[in-house]
Amino acid sequence: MFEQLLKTFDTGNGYWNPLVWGFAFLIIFLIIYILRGRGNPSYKRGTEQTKVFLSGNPEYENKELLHVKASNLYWGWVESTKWVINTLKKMHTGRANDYILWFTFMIAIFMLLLGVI
Amino acid sequence: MEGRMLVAAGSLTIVSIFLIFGALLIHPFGVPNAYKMDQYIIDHTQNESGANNGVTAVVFDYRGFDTLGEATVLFTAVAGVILVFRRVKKE
Amino acid sequence: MIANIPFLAVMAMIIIGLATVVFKRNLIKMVIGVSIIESGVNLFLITLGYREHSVAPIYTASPGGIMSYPVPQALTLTSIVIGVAVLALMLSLVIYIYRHYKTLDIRKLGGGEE
Amino acid sequence: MNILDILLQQSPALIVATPLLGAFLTPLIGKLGYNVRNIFIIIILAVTAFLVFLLASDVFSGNIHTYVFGGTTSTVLSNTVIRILFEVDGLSIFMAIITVILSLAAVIYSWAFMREETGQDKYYTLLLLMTTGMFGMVLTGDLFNFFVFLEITSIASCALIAFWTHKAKAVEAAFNYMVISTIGALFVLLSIAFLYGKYDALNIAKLASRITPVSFSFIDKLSLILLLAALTMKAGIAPMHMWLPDAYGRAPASISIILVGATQASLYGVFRICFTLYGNVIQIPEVSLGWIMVILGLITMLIGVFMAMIQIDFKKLIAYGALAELGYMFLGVGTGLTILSNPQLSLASNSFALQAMKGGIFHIINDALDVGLLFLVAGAVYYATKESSLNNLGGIARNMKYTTVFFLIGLLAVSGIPPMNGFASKLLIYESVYQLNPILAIIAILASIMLLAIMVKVFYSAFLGPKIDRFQDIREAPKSMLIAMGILASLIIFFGLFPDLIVNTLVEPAVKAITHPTSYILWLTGGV
Repeated sequence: MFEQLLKTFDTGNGYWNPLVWGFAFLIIFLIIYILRGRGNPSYKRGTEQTKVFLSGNPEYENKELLHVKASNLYWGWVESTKWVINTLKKMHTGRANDYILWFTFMIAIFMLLLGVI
Repeated sequence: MEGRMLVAAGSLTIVSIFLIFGALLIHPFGVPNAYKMDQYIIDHTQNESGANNGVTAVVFDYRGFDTLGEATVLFTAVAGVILVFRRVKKE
Repeated sequence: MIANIPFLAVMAMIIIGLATVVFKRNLIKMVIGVSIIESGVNLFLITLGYREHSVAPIYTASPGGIMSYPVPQALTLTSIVIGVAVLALMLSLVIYIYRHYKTLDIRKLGGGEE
Repeated sequence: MNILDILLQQSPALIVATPLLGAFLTPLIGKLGYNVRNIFIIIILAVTAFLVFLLASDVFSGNIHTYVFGGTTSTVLSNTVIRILFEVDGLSIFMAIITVILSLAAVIYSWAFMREETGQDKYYTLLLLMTTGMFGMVLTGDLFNFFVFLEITSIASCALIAFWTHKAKAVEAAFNYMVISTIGALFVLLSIAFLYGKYDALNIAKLASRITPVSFSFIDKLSLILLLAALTMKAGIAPMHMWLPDAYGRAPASISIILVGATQASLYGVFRICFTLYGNVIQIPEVSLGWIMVILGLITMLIGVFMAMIQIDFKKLIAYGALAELGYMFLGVGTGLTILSNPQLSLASNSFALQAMKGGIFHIINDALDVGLLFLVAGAVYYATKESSLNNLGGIARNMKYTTVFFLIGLLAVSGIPPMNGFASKLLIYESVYQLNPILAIIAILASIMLLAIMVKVFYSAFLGPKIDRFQDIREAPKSMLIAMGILASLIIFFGLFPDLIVNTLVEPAVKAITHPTSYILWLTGGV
């Protein structure tokens, strides 16, 4: 039973063993931890060094404004794929008869694909 | 809107053509393909279930489990309607 | 082939129902469309089991005669009851939609991506 | 005779009957008090789970378990099948296991989540009825019976989607789902009628044995098309998926998780139709379903990730993520079908067809667990903050530590990051799909990366960030919700750490069941 648990997962073309992977990860973490322990000795807590650097601007008093809102995230991606997203948005009308129209349309497509060809 | 009408008309036409072909190509009306199931029921109902009505025998005996499902559907709908019309606490 | 007019009629019913659901904007009319499709399918089941010159499959009524097939009729019974249940729930949802939006026109509801 | 043997023999019927009985009793037991009723429901589902695993142990040892209603097996072994019967093979029991895990998690979760709501008796009744319907769908061997259980599931889920009737959009989503599912079910019934009219049988195995390349005609094609379209719509495959994000997003979180199971039961229907019912004719060129499934899977995936990118509603975003996940299943199984249905390809590349199917089927259970966990987390966040828009959330990781950890687990799993279960199944899909056409694998990996980006967006905007005054003193989710999330999270980690064990015990029989339809058909004539 225990050996069965440890067996490597054969995916047909490759192998995948999460346990070995996890073990490797552990060692990497250990190395990182050791490196981190030998860090820069000039670092001091509670001084200017720890302050957030906002292009020289003063930090906001209200911390809430520091938070980037969800709708602003990936703005560039959304802007550049606008043509896809707007088309898709138009598809989602939220009306049941449009949904049924899509259903009818897909039946017609299936009929053409499977029935005629 | 024009495009929607066009798509709707086109796909409905294709669907109706296929359904009409289906209606024409299935067995001629009144001459069903009797394999075994229905003939077996007609022949054996009186002996096996003691019912004089074939439909009753099928509904309550041979396919009685479907009837249980049907009753469950009714129960579900009643429970659903009661759930929808209950008093809701507004926030 | 031309004798298949009953089958053609039920197919026409299904198409009419589908067209109703696709084209009508009123919620109640959409529910009616669903109901028409359902009647079409039920009738199709019934017509499938019919045999020429047959009577209902009741033994006391027709000793020794040709009987139509009982299974489609039994399936239709089940399907009718299911249809009633669906209709009840659908209409109660329509009532609630009306209470919220004060309209039954599907274009004036608030769905879709904002 | 041992009591376990008797239970095992009767288990297919009991699996459906136990939650059904529970559903009928719930309004009565509800009079006895809050805790009594909840314990009763958990016991009911625990008993069902026990029966499912009992049946699973039998099915996984290589049997196909049948149960005839109102008769013994010998009464149907003649040339025709009169009575309704349940036929349980590897795929059915696989789906039943998913159903029972999801419904158990949902019920445990509801204990605290639903505490303040009215109409709880009806809620639990419908929840159990929905579970019953799903069990019936996956276990039954009769097409009309499948339709009846499909209707039970959809009616119960519609009523539950409209649970918060004071929210207009919830009622609207329920109405849309009702229209969609009713019409879908009616088209299923129409094609059942066509098949009945041609072959005079309703049993799936019997019909499958009669649908042969010789008898294959227009009617078979028509009913295949109608069944495929209706069931893919009910499974939420694009471009017929529009009801899915609304329904998932507007329902209470404990219902969303069972809805995941309900759509997957429809997906089971698609696989059953394609592989078993039309199993004999799969190789004739008129039925080239494989590529259709692959293309639909890709479209689903892309639409899911693109739409999820712009969502700001927490649950709707996860719903679109779930949509993208559905695409992977279709992609994996479609690849397998493409290769299996092509007689020229099949000899050389049979093994990777099986790998693709394994990936697709394995992804079903992974998706149920991952997406289920994410929905539960979304519900917990809503419970604590009464806020569903991601724009207004922020910094709640400080107050909800466990929930954050669970979300992190779900995030990693759903986007297929190595130690989690999502990776194992996606790896299988990528590698085998690559052999069919590299572009497919590239698109699949791209979608997965986008899914990671989307989930990181949620994690950043809802859980990280500075403290927001309104959420200064929100509390951690109650214990029962944490337990439900913990069950799913621990299953995810377990599946992730030991993928070989899971694939060999759970997935392999399911794949064998759909790639060898003859064993499903042949038991009628006394075969294996």
